[in-house]
Amino acid sequence: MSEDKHHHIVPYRLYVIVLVALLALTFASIGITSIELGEFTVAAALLFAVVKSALVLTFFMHLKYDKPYIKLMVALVFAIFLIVIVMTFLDYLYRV
Amino acid sequence: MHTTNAVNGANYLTYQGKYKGLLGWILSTDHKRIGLLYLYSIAAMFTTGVLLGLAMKFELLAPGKTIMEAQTYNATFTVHGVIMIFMVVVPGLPAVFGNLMMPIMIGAKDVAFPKLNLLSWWLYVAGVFLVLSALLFGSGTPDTGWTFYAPYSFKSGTNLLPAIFGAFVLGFSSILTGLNFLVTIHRLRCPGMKWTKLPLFIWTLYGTAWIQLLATPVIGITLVLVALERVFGIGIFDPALGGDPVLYQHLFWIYSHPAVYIMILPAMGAISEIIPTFSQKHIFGYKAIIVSTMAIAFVGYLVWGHHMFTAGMSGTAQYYFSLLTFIVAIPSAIKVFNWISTMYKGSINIQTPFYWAVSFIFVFMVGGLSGLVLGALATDIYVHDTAFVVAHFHYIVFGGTGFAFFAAMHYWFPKIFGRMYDKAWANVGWLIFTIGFLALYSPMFYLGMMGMPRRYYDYLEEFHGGNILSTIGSWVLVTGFIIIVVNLIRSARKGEPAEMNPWHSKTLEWTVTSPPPVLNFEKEPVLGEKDGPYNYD
Amino acid sequence: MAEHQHAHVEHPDMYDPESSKIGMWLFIFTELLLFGGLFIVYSVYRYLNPDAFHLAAEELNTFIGAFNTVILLVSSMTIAMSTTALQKGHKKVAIALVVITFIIGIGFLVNKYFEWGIKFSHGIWPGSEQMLNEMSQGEILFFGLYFVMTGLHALHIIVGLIIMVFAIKGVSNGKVNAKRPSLLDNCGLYWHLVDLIWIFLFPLFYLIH
Amino acid sequence: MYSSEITKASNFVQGVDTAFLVIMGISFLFLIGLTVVMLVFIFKYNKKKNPKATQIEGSTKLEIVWTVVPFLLTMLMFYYGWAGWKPMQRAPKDAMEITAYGRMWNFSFEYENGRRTDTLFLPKDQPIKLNLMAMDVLHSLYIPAFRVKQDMVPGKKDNFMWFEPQKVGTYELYCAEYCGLQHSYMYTYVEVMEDSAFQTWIADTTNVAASAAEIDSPAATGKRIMQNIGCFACHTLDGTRLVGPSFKGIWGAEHTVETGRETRQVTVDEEYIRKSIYEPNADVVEGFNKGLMLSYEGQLSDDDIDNIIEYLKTLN
Ligand code: HEA
Ligand code: HEA
Ligand code: HEC
Ligand code: CUA
Ligand SMILES: [Cu+2]
Repeated sequence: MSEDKHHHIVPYRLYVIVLVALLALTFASIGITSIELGEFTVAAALLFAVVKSALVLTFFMHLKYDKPYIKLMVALVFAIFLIVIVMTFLDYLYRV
Repeated sequence: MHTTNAVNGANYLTYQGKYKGLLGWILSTDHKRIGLLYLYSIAAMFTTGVLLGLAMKFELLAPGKTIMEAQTYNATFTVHGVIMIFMVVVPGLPAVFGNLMMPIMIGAKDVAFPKLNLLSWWLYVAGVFLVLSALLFGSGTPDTGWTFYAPYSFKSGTNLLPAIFGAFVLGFSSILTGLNFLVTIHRLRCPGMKWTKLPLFIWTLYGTAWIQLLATPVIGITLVLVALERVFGIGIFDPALGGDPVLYQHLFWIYSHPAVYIMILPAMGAISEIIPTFSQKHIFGYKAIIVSTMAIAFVGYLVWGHHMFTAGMSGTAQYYFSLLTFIVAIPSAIKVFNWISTMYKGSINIQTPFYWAVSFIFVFMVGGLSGLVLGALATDIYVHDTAFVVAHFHYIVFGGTGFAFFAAMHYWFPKIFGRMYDKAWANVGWLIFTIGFLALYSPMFYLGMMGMPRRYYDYLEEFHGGNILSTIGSWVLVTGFIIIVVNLIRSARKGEPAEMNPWHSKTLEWTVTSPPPVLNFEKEPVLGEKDGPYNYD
Repeated sequence: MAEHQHAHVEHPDMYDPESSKIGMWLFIFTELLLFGGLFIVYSVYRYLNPDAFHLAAEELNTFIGAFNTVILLVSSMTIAMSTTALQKGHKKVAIALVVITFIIGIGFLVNKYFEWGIKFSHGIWPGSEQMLNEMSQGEILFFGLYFVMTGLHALHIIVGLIIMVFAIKGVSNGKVNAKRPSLLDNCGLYWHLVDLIWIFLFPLFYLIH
Repeated sequence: MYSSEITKASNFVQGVDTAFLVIMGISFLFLIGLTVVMLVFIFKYNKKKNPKATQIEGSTKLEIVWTVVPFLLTMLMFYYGWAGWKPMQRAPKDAMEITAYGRMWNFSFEYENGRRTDTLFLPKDQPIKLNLMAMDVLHSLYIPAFRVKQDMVPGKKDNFMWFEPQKVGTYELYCAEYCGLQHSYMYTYVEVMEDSAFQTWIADTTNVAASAAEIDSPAATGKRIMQNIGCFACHTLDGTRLVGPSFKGIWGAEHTVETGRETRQVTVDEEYIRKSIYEPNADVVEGFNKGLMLSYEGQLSDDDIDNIIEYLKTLN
């Protein structure tokens, strides 16, 4: 396990594109939450946040160019966190 | 640290690095020296915890006041719990034997980040002193129990902040150790050491490290919130300000349940090394044991609610948490079956570590099976927060992790110190210790079933009999403990020189001299196709 | 055989970029779960007090929040670019980009300072009389969480800035270079983590009303 | 299991004890079985008897067997645990409601007709629903003989437990959640009576703490109120210091208190005592901790306090 020398050089241009996308998403989420969506405001806002964080993870944090096991670890951590939140809500959602 | 002076007669105990004397130890980045530092500091904390435990048992010898006031008693079990959990069994096997042995067992020179490793130890020491400072200064020793349940933990007038902060620092130390081990196991295995050739102890350290990494921050932030609550009254858990005390319990157990697997997994790993060695036989079901290790580490995240069956959770949550609790018991069962099967048709060499391993299996079964009583809804409602729970976790924490610790101690002792202990005394110590253990904790099962609540300074007359037996047991146990410790200390200094591989084991640490040289290997080991940690012939 | 030990005492110099990278990632995981604990608290209380959270969120200034989001995103890009610059061997550009990131980070903190300052001047701070007397329980929780979460986030910004100082130093004296970029890479990773957390904090506190 | 043959004291005993027996039964089977097998192996495959080990790497078939069998057994255990617990979740509509208060460090019970006691009196064969209130910190109401336990959580609404007592007798009731200094003294008794006896008892309102029935002297009434509501958990009459200052010689004494940040001297008079009970944290006696004693506003009426004051006067 020592031939991991390949360094992918990410061109500047890609970063700019990602930034533009992130900014667009930010404004879109501000826009959408200012509309009265009731229940769905939270969902919408979170959805945008998830997409944005996925962009940051894949490009800014180079996950796209990393080995599969690092991707796997990141996925695992988010999965565990999700499960923990869901399990906590098993309590709160069903309280009488 | 790039010293190039020739090291004379150098093993890790005697070499002289950049610093002399004590400094050469407490500033050393050698994983083995750090392991020994942990051993000594944990042993010191452990002795403190034991003394507090004895004091509690003495108090419970008879109803009414025996030797201390109620406030003292409450502080005693709090400090006893905090010391034993956060300072002894959580760091216990990983920090001591993980540090001492793990890099050698995978054929590495050291851990991935030696300086960080030293920092972990320093943080451990800092955490210890912070917690202990709560005893000496301020408005009294913390009296909340090791669980720091809200809202009592904001109301108690005692000096809780240093203890909370100390626990936080200890957690940080634990995280860094876990991080270090994970990277080491990923990156520094010697050529040929495939994942499927890793010794099982390493696998359990790997699983443990993940739990340390992913669960500890949750308690960190929870303790921070409690501290902020005490200082600023922000109202996160305070019912008077709208907070929910049950949410505190969720957060606490989201860490503390996985933490019990931090305690037991490396213990299981050590047992998985000892049993094949002394049976001179390939471990039964190597892959099954790996799978069960990772299964425990993962499912361990999903069951924390079983500590809260009476706390006022929703029925749905109680249902699922109970169900999952039973699921997590199965991988443990698989391990027990595989250990026992390993003995089948072996050539068993009965030595001290093996005695400890066998008694480990027994007390672990008792502790684990009593966990099933606690995992079932109806029965837990009945015995929750009674002496039954106290019996359960002493059987499994102290019986499990503690016994495995002693097993590991007697197993790796010749490698660590290069000397052999007196086997006869070691066996006598083991026997007395085990008898005392059974006498100390078994009556608590009975007391719990009779309905005696835990954390009780005083009790009704009807519980007297069981408590007497239990207290006497504690004295027997300590006799055994003293014999063991005296024997080990004496032998570390004056014992017979030990062979390189006294137990004829197959793992890599037995291929280097005892004690191991500074950088572990003269030449980087390479594992061939046929080599493996359990390939006996 | 130990007689002839003449290698380095204690650890040898082991530079392994892959090790430092996973080390950093693992550390990021613990940070994520640290905030994760707070997100659990937040979501539970939000679920229990939807109306109060709604009301309280109106108090926060979406403009400041959005502004901070934008500059943090930009800073994430600049630090990401600096690794590219380093790999291309453009040392000066790399340093300049980190410095820009640093300045933006400071800007974020200055903004936060004013934002908190406004809250304080309205008598809103953890445990203040105003909060205890005039707010509903849900609002107290909201602001309690607001201060804890943005405060902890700001703390991380400060840590990120400190790491940047080391990165700038490393790059300028050549210890961090195209062959050994770990410190700068990790500095970037950490900064993105800070960004990542803000991406969630922003909608949860400023947007949902 | 707390001698279940003798005390089938509530409707839940059966379910809980069955679960206990099933789990314990399976557990003992495994414990003894595995221990015996292990000892046999150690004995039979001892180095002396079996100098050469036979290498076996494992057996997939066995692994499957000992995954599936324990799985089925644990599901059985889960089932019994669930079955014994299920009925505890929903109280019958016709249950008699009693409010149970837990505070540091005693329980008190309030019946539908306003009567308050510190012992729990119950009619036999009548479903009872206890509404659980905690005044300060967590407590847990635990009646081993009934196999019930539920935490009392401050601020939690609709927190209850229910059961049906089925046997006349006196049973212990403990606080099972650690709640500070006197946690181990926070216990009382449950008195299960025949229904008829209970009806006469409950109708007898001469002892209602809050009532104005002045059969006794005010001082005696005051004492009884204080006993019922639990002042003596923290305050003694003989000068010893518990959590709060002793009441010995309190009337008219000069006390140093902290009001806000300043320290001042007060004379214990009517007004001071009233304030101490309604706003205990306004003046905190030197050397004692704030936040432990809670306001009794709403629980003690002005008349009650008059009686208490009369009683405190007698302590000089
Ligand atoms: C090392 C630590 C450790 C370990 C490994 C465990 C393991 C288990 N624990 Fe334990 N537990 C604690 C430490 C530990 N526990 C502590 C410290 C507390 C108290 C905290 C406090 O409140 O202060 C506690 C409390 C606790 C509770 C809460 C009790 C209460 O407060 O009401 C529960 C409830 O479900 C529980 C269950 C279990 C179960 C099901 C397992 C299982 O993992 C056990 C699995 C093992 C076996 C099952 C035995 C081996 C298998 C066989 C012999 C084969 C046959 C098996 C079958 C047929 C299934 N534990
Ligand atoms: C590792 C965990 C551990 C260990 C070893 C012990 C050891 C002891 N404990 Fe335990 N205990 C706890 C963890 C532990 N305890 C916890 C978490 C609580 C709950 C606290 C709370 O409620 O908040 C508790 C609570 C507790 C109570 C209940 C208090 C109450 O509810 O009222 C009592 C009562 O007697 C008690 C007694 C003892 C005694 C007599 C000993 C010992 O004195 C026995 C003597 C032990 C030995 C002689 C050697 C054992 C060897 C090893 C474990 C390995 C050694 C490792 C090294 C040397 C590095 N303990
Ligand atoms: C949980 C413990 C607790 C309980 C229960 C409690 N008290 Fe107190 N009490 C305290 C403490 C602590 C103080 C001292 C701090 C303070 O003044 O608030 C105190 C102070 C007092 C004082 C002032 C004493 C002095 O010496 O100046 C009076 C009067 C008093 N309590 C009356 C009562 C009465 C009446 C009850 C029952 C209805 C009661 N207390 C129940 C803890 C308690
Ligand atoms: Cu109330 Cu313990
Ligand atoms: Cu648990």
